[in-house]
Order: sequence, then structure tokens, then C-alpha cells
Amino acid sequence: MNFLSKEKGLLSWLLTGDHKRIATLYLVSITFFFFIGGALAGLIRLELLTPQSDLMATDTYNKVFTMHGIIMIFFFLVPSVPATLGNFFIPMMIGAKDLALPKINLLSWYLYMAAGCLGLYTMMTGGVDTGWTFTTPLSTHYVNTNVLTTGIAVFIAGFSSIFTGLNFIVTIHKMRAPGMTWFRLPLFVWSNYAASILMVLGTPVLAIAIVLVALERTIGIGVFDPTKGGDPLLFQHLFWFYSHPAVYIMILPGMGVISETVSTFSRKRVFGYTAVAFSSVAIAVFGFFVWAHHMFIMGISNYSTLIFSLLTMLVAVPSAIKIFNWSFTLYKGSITFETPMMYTFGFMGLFTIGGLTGVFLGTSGTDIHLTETYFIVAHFHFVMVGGMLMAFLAGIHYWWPKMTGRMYPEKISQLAALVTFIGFNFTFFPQFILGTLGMPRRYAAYPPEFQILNVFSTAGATILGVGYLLPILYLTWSLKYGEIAGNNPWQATGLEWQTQSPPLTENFPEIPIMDHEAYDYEWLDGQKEKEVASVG
Amino acid sequence: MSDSQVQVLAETAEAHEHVHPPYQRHHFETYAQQNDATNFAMWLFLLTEIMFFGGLFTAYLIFRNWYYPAFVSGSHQLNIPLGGLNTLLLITSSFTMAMGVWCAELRKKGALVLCLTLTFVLGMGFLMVKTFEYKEKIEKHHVPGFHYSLQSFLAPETDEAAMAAHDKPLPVDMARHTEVYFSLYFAMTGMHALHMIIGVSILAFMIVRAQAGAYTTGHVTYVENFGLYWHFVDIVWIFLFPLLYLISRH
Amino acid sequence: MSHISQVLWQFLVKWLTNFALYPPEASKIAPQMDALYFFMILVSMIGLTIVILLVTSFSILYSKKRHPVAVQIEGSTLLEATWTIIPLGLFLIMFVWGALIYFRVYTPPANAMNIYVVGKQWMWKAEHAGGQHEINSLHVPTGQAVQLTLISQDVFHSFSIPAFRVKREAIPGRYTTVWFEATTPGTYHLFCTQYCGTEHSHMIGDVVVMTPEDFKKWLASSTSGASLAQNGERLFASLSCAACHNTRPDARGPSLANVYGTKLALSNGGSVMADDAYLREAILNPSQHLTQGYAPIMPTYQGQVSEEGVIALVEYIKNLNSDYRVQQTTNTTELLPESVGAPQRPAPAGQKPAGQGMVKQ
Amino acid sequence: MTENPEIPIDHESPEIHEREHHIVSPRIYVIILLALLVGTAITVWASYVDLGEWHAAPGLVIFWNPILALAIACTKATLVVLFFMHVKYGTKLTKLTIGAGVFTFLILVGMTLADYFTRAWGRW
Repeated sequence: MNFLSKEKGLLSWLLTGDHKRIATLYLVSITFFFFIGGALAGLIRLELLTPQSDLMATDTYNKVFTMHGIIMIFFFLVPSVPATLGNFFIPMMIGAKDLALPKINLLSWYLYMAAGCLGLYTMMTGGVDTGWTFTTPLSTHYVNTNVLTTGIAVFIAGFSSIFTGLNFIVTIHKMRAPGMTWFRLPLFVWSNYAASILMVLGTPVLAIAIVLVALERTIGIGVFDPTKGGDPLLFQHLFWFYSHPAVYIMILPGMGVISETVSTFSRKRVFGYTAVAFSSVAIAVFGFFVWAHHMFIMGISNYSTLIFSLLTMLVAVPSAIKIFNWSFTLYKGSITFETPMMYTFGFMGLFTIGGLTGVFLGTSGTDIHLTETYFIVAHFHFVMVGGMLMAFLAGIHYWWPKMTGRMYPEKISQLAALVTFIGFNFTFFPQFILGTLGMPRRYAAYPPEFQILNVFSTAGATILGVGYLLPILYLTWSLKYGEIAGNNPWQATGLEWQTQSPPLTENFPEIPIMDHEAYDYEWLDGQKEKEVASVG
Repeated sequence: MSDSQVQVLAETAEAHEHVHPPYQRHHFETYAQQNDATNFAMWLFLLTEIMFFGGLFTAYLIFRNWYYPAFVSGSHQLNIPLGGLNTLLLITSSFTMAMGVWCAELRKKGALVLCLTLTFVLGMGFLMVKTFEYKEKIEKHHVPGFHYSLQSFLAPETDEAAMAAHDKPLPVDMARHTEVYFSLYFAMTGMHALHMIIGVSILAFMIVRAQAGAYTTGHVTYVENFGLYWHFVDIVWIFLFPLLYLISRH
Repeated sequence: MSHISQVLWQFLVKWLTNFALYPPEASKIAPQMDALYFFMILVSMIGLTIVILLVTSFSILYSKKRHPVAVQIEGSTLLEATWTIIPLGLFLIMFVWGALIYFRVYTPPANAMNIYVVGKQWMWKAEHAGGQHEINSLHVPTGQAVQLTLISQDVFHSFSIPAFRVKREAIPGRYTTVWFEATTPGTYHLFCTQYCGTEHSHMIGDVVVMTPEDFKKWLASSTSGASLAQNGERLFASLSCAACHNTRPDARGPSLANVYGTKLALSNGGSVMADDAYLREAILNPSQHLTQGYAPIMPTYQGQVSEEGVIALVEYIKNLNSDYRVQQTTNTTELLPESVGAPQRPAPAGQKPAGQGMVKQ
Repeated sequence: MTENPEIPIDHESPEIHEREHHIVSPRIYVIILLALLVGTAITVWASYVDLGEWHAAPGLVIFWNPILALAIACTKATLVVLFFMHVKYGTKLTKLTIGAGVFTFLILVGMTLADYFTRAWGRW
């Protein structure tokens, strides 16, 4: 008996309050959106194979990259780890039966689906070509595509993410098992907590910015319209006040996954637990102070640039701390190289590059040359795809046995991890050079001397596509044919591993009592000895 | 944490197992935990509301600094007695709401229904007054984007409200910026009114439920949390009233 | 098969002939920015190498085969402090270095030659002081600081010249500036880098850097007749600006001669430097930029004068003080466009007397 | 420390006790209502009176009217939060939550305005 088999029928899924079922619903839906976004990315890369805009007209290309951005950011990256893995495992990790607000959790999924369907509807009925940043006055007065419906979709998706974040914060504060103190929480919980703070405090500002854009488009109010005395830069302030922290909303949960896998597969506690935990919170707090570094060349005051650039340097430090702490977690460990660990290594390398190139853009001087070029495209794909997506895949493989009760096939998944890593570097590394050379982003046509690097990039994207298709195939296969996993195949310490796979609807037969630190492998060995003794 | 402490915690968890009211949801250990969690969730939701209105307040402060004379003349078009009346209505409704929570806590069903109904009536009153004010703006063509008219600002002698405030005619460029003022006026009061409409709708639903005795069985969380929402909407108005109506009046 | 290999061969040839890791350095700021860029590349490389070395060596040394039992280590405050402070220090160096360059790029020198650039969907229009205007191209001389004053007519655009390492957003409703000093003659890319709608990717052009002599020849050959200031003068007359802005004792507006570059006391108590941005604002939103002692009677010209018209007016008002400027600065290169433009149109004998005459009428 | 006879003495566990519901007496609600009404009256009255201005520095003029109006609004809001919303009797967590919200709000307003106010710097 487990949460999957307890109740049958479609309705038992659609009306469920169980966080694990909602997480499963989320997993299916975000995978769907990921592949739509991925298909759009494929179209972009195909178009850029040649310097002319010959595969698509420029306006089609603009719609394609806009929808790629909107779908990937609002319907994949933001909910990816929190709404699936976080939803599934945070209650289990803290020893709770469910999230504090199961109905709100389900509502969050419905909102997500409503927003997603509206987004797809928009795409089918002509799309939108403002770029995912909705820059005013372009979005308010100069395009005649479906800005309004897209705006509504993003607005609703925002509420879905607010509800997820709110639910996590309440759960982590109020639902911990006896003995589960803050500094015994797994780092995955810490980083999701930090991301949730950003969701709750940042998203409403995006909501109001979108409301004002919608009012400006429909009624014609003048808050952002320069001809009426409004200020288009104000929109950017409001938009980036959310959308910069949103980057941390996307990456922080991924960092949490890495903390779990790196510890589990080196069988060693995370080096400097407190520093890693606090660096998550530091990223969340400092994340709110740096938004205007997206606007250095857009005519904000030079002095503002100075302050925002300085604060950006400060927010880079916690990420560096994390990287080094993870590296030293390996020191004197006992390392094995299962698929999650391979993705983890991939994450560490690619995120280091992504993070360091972020410093290039946070430094006001070099930002002038590099911003709005392919350098920035490469940078955030290194962080988002190389970082976040690698972490997501690491997490999916790591917890797959717990979620489904079956192992994924090890050999082919290691191959997939390798293919993804190679394909990724082929795709996005040339874009750093393109950006340095000055190729602007969002160009359907480009000067011919940039072609060779674009060809490399497109070739890499093909490999990358294979790397993403493989897991879908073998993970689906493993649902039926995979080996039975057992309760704790990785010998990991988290509470989620101390219960059956797949878990019961109420997670634990009785509420566990936490009497050891997180990542306490000695405690785990003691448990095993006890078990052996009792059996013997 | 030592073993003995763990023991204690386990015991407290056990000690509270016997309290098991019907409205406690299965995944909570105690009703207090459930109440605490939902209350905290409501506060977090109010945080998002603070930030939502925060964007509007930011815009207001920027443009007030840029177009001060336009904001002064714009605010002279607002009706202080009506705004003041609305403030009274909302503050009183906040009071009746707080009393409602008190009634629910003491399980006084009749009084609770009365309090909620009063709150509902006061909220509807607010919305009616607001509608009246909006009607005035529409008649004077002060709605941005809809044939916006500069008449009251270029020729204040033709406008009663401007005359009463002894307005001098604004230069054309500044008069045009009154549209920004009214954009913000409608965005801010509109968003506030939207929250009021949502609140009043929930109130109507709650009155029916309260009559059925839903909130007077010891399970006051719902009333309490709605109260928080209602008070928050009141607080937003407490700031909107001076910012939009008053501070440029003298 | 042979067909495919030919394609590959073509790419290889193209790549080998065109391959570059960074664009040509064709301005004075470019080597400075590249120095910082390469410093950052170096730091990043070292950082990345350290991480890769740590991960691979630990993976080899402490793989389960070699190291079956993990040693539990709590952490190390000393180590953690090290990798907090060293990156912080490096980032702060980058911050200071970057800020110095940032301020340099966005603080034009006083003697810079000004070119106005108007961005609109989807083209760049550059206007030289001598009245020469060009679309989707920009001609500049070497060895001369060139200031661009940018404005957009519709949406955000971004004027980017990768070879110069400069970029600036053209914003609707406000002037922005950027400057550079080209060093190497040649033709370089000009891009719009801010997404601006359907034909964004076709909002590109060429920046042609010429020797000063060639540039003079180009100016002479591509003049349209009237200089920008002369256009402005015509507009000034047709809008009857002089009805108020004259030197009579009962003038209703301040005299505009010598006003450019001075510090004005405003009626709201503040003071402001009368630069291009101020002049533009004072034409379009006069009541907010009222000079002390004058009544707010000036009508707004918002919607009546195009951005190009405003530019011409601004340039005209700027040149009403040319005699003052000539005395003040020994560097005469700034007046280059006029001095080139003047022989083309000898009739009004320069603009200064014409301007003064009109103001006095 | 003042003695408060209304709070029942409970020696069992402070953690549970904190969650106990504090019921505010209607007397306090009435007092707060009156205070809010008086505050409203004052702020409406003060808006018709010119309280003057203070030339703090050249170019920086501080008007007293908006400051008074906002001070009253803040006081009123604080009263509502503390008593109607029971924060005075609430947990530290609630207070911290409100603090976080106000702090982030101030960051949004403050840092955005910092850009607007320094745009003209270096131009005079």
C-alpha cells in the first residue's frame, strides 16, 4: 500500500490533497511544458543556422523566442524543483504528514494549469512578440499581438508560485517533527525556504507591473507612457524587482538538490553545513538589492549603477562559498559515481562558469560591452540550463527510487548525463565568444561572420536534445520494468529515505522523532546495526 | 539535542493527541498547530499584498515628485467629504469585523451574524460612495485614456472644485500630467476597490455560514483570517486617503 | 558525401579566416575595457581550474574503491573564511575597476564633437552639426572625441558598437549620451541590441571610421545645404520663439544667448546646468524647468515638434553662444562641423550674427 | 515586570502557551475605534491648514503637511495592526513577518527612488 495505489481513478488525482500526488501532477505538467519550450528552442537554433532569416520571418522568430522564454521561465524553471521535488520531499524531510495547506497546494497546481493553458492558447492564436521581459513602451503601444492574454497567464502563474512558496514557509515553520530543529533541516529544505521567501515577496511586484501594463494597453493610463509623462524605466524597475530574485527562485532549489546528492554519494556530511545554509538565506536577502544591474546602460543614474554593481558583487560571494563547500564535501569521502552524482559534477562545473560570467555582467564597465549580446544568453543558460536543469535531473534520478519504488537503468542514464554535458557545452560555450564579438541577442538574422559559431551551437543543441529525450524514455520504461528499489538504495540519511518506497499517503507510519544532525552517517550505520541485530 | 529533550517533545506530542475536534485536519498534530499554521499563512499572504500595493506606492512617490503642481490640482478634484465618509465607513467596518472575531471566539452566534452583516453593509456603503466618486470623474472626463479633458486645470474658473480650492490655471504641459495623477488614482483606488469587492463577496458567504453556526463551535480560524484580510484592506485605505485626497490640499 | 564535405570545408575556411575571440579594438576605451575583461577571464580561469582540480582529484583519491570509509568532517572556519574573503576581494577589485571604466564611458569630455542619433523602428538616423544626416551608418574621424546624444522616437533601442566597446540605450522621452574616440580607420558593425519589435535584427548599420582629412572630405561631400543650427534657426523663427525670447527689457522669456552650458537658477528653487537634455525638456515641458523670474506662460511644444526638430532647436540655442565658447576654449576642433559647413553656405555669414539679429528684431 | 492577573498561570510548556488564544476585550476595540476616528478628524483638519515648510538645505524643502498626514496614517495603521489584528498579543514570528514585509517594501521604494533622485547628479 502506498500513495499511488491507495486510491484509484482520475478523480482521486484531480481532487487530491496529498502533496506527493500534487507533486506528481506537477512533474507531468512541467515536463510537458519543458518539451514545448524545448521544441521552440530547437526552432530558434534551426533558424540561426544561417545568417539570413530564411526558415522563419522575423516576426515569427520573435514570437518563437518570446514563447520559449515565457514557457521556460514561468512554466518550467520557476516551478520545476520547488513544485515537484520540493512539494514531494519537504514534508517528508521534516517529518510531516503533508504540507500545511493541502488545498492551497492543489489550487496552486490548478492555477498553474490554467495559466499554462492560457499560455498555450495564446501561442496557438498568434503568439506574442514582446520578449519575455514585456519591455514598455513596446509591449504597451507598439505591438499588436496577444500581450494581454500572455500577461494574464503570467499573472496567474505568479499566483501559483506565490501559493507554493507560502505553503513551504508555513510548513517549514509549523510542521517540523519533534526534534527537527532548524539546524537539523536538510539543506534542500533551507534552500527551498530561501527561494520561497523570494517567491512570496517578489512575485506580487511583477503582478502589479503586469496589471499596469494591461491597464495601459486597454484603457490607456499613463504610468509608463513617456508621451503622457510616465516613465518607461519604472516598468523595468518593477519588473526586475521580481525578475532578478526570480533567477534565485530558479537556482536556489537546484543548489539544495546538489547539497543532498553531493553528501549522499560521498557518504559524508556537507562541509560547513551552517555556511551553506546561511549562504542560501544570504542569496535570498541580497537577491532583493541588486535588480537594477539589468539596467546599467538603460539610463538609470550613474550613482545607482555604482551601488547596484557593488551589491551584485556581494551576492556573488555566497555562491562561491557553496561551490567550495561542495568541493570539500568530497574531501575524504567515499565517493561513488551514480547518475545523480554525474549530474552533480556537471552542475558544479557549469554553474561555476555561469556564476563567474555573471560577475562580468555585474561589473558595470564590462557590462556595457557584454550586455544585450549572446554573452548574456550564454551566461543565463549556463546558470539555468547548466545549473538548474542539471540539478533538476540530478534530483529526479536521485529521488526516482523513492517516488516510484523502482530504480532507473544505471548505464544508459550515465550515458544520458554525459551526452547532456557534452551537448550543453557545445551549445552554449560558443555563445560566450559570439557575445564577446558583439552578436546581439534576439536577432533573427545576423552578419555572416558569426555563422560558424552559430553552427557549432546548433549542432550542440541537437546533442543536447537527445540528452533530454533519453531520460524521458528510460524513466518511463523503468516505471514498469525497473528494479525494485527498496527503502534506501543510496544509504542516504534524510528522513524521506527512512520510510517505504513509494511512501504511504501519510508518509510515515508514525511521526518520526529527529534525534540526530542532518547528514549523520554514523547514526545511519547505527540504525543498520540495530536492524541487523534485531533480525539476527 | 539530548535524548531526554527528545523524550519530552515526544511526550508533549502525545499529550495533545486527545484533543481532536472534528474541524482539525488529519495532517496536523494538534488544533493549535493548525490554527497557527493557517494564521501564519494568512500573514504571509498579506506580505504579498504589501508588495503588490508597494509597486503602486513607488510609482505614486516618483510622479508626485516630478509633477507636484499637477498632483496638487488633481487632488483638488477629489471630494474630501466623500473620501472622509469612506474612511469612517471603513474604520468602523474594521471595528465591527474585530468585534465579529471576538463574538466568534466567545461563540455568540447571533452577535457574530450581526457583526458580519454590519461589516458587509459598511463595506457595500464604501463601494457605493466610491461608485459615486467614480461617476463624478467620468462625467468630468477625468478618466485617463477616455477623452481625458484638461478643462478643469487649464480653466479652473469653469470648475467648481478647482474654484473652491482657489486653483490657478496650470501651464498646458503640467496640466497634461494630471493624467498621470488620475492614472495612479484609478489604479490605486481601483485595486483597493477590487480587494473590497472580493472581501464583501467572502463576507456574504460567511454570513450564510455563520447563520448555520459554522464559526461558533470553537473553530474561529476562518473568521480570524478573513478579519486580517479586511483590516489590511482598511490599512491600505488609511494610506490612500491622505496620499490621494489630503496632502496637497492646504 | 562529397557535397557535405564541401560544406564543411567552406566552414573551416571561413572559420580560419574569420576566427576571433574578441572584436577589433578600434577606440581608446577598447583596450582599457579589454584589460579588465582579460583580468576577469584570468580570474575565472583560475577559479574554474581550482574547482575542477579539487573535484577531480578528490573523486580519484576518495573514490569508494580507494577510500571505503568516509571520514566525517564538520567543516573548517578557516577554510571557509578563506573562500569567502578571497573571492570577495577579487570581486571588489573588479567592481572598482569596472566602475572607473563605466564612468569614463558615460562622462563625455568637454571638447567632444557632438552627433545626434535618433532611433526609431527600425533605423538609426544620425545628425551631424553641419547638417549632414545619415541613416543606419555613422561616419566619425579618428583622434577626436565624439559624443553621441541619443533619443528614441518610439521604443527602447540600444546603440551598440562592439569594436568600440560602447553601448547606450536610446530611450523615448529623454536624451542619453555616450562617447568614444575612434583610433583605427575602418568599417565596423553598428547594432541595435535592445529588442525593439519585428525588424529588430535589421536595425543594423556600419560605423565608418576615417582619418580627419577623409572625414572633412566626407562632411563636405554629404552636406545637405543647411547646418543643423540653421535648420534650428528656421524653426525658431517659424515658431515665433523670439516673440518672448529676446533681449528687450520687457521680454517675457529669458534671452537664450550664452545660455548653453551655464548654471540656471530655476523658479522652484533648484538650479540646473543648461545642457542638451535640459534644453529639450525646457522646450517640451517648460513649466517644470522655469528660469527664475519668469512667468509660466510658455506653451509646450510636445507633439508639435519632432525629435529631429527639437534637436535642431537645441543645436541652434547651443550655437547662440559660440563667441563665448571660442574665447573660452583653445580647442577649435569642436567647431569643426560648422567651420566646414560655413564655406558651403556663405550667405548669412555664419550663424551667430543671424541668430543675434533675429533675437533683436 | 507588572503583574497581569488576566493571564492564566500555566507552568506546563511555554511553547504551547504561546499558541494560546488571547481574547482582546471589546473595551480595547472601542478605544482603538475612537482613536482612529480622532486621527481621521485630525488629518482632515490639518490638511486645510498650511503648516509651512522648512528649508533644510538649498533645493531641499520639507513640507510639514504631508509629513503630519503620513505620521498620522502610520499611527493609525499601527493601531489597527497591533490591536485589531492582534499582533500585540501575537508571536514573535508574526512580528518578524510584518517586519520583513515592511523592510522589503522600503527596499523597493527606497532603492527605486534613489535612482530617480540621483539621475540629475553630476549635471549641475
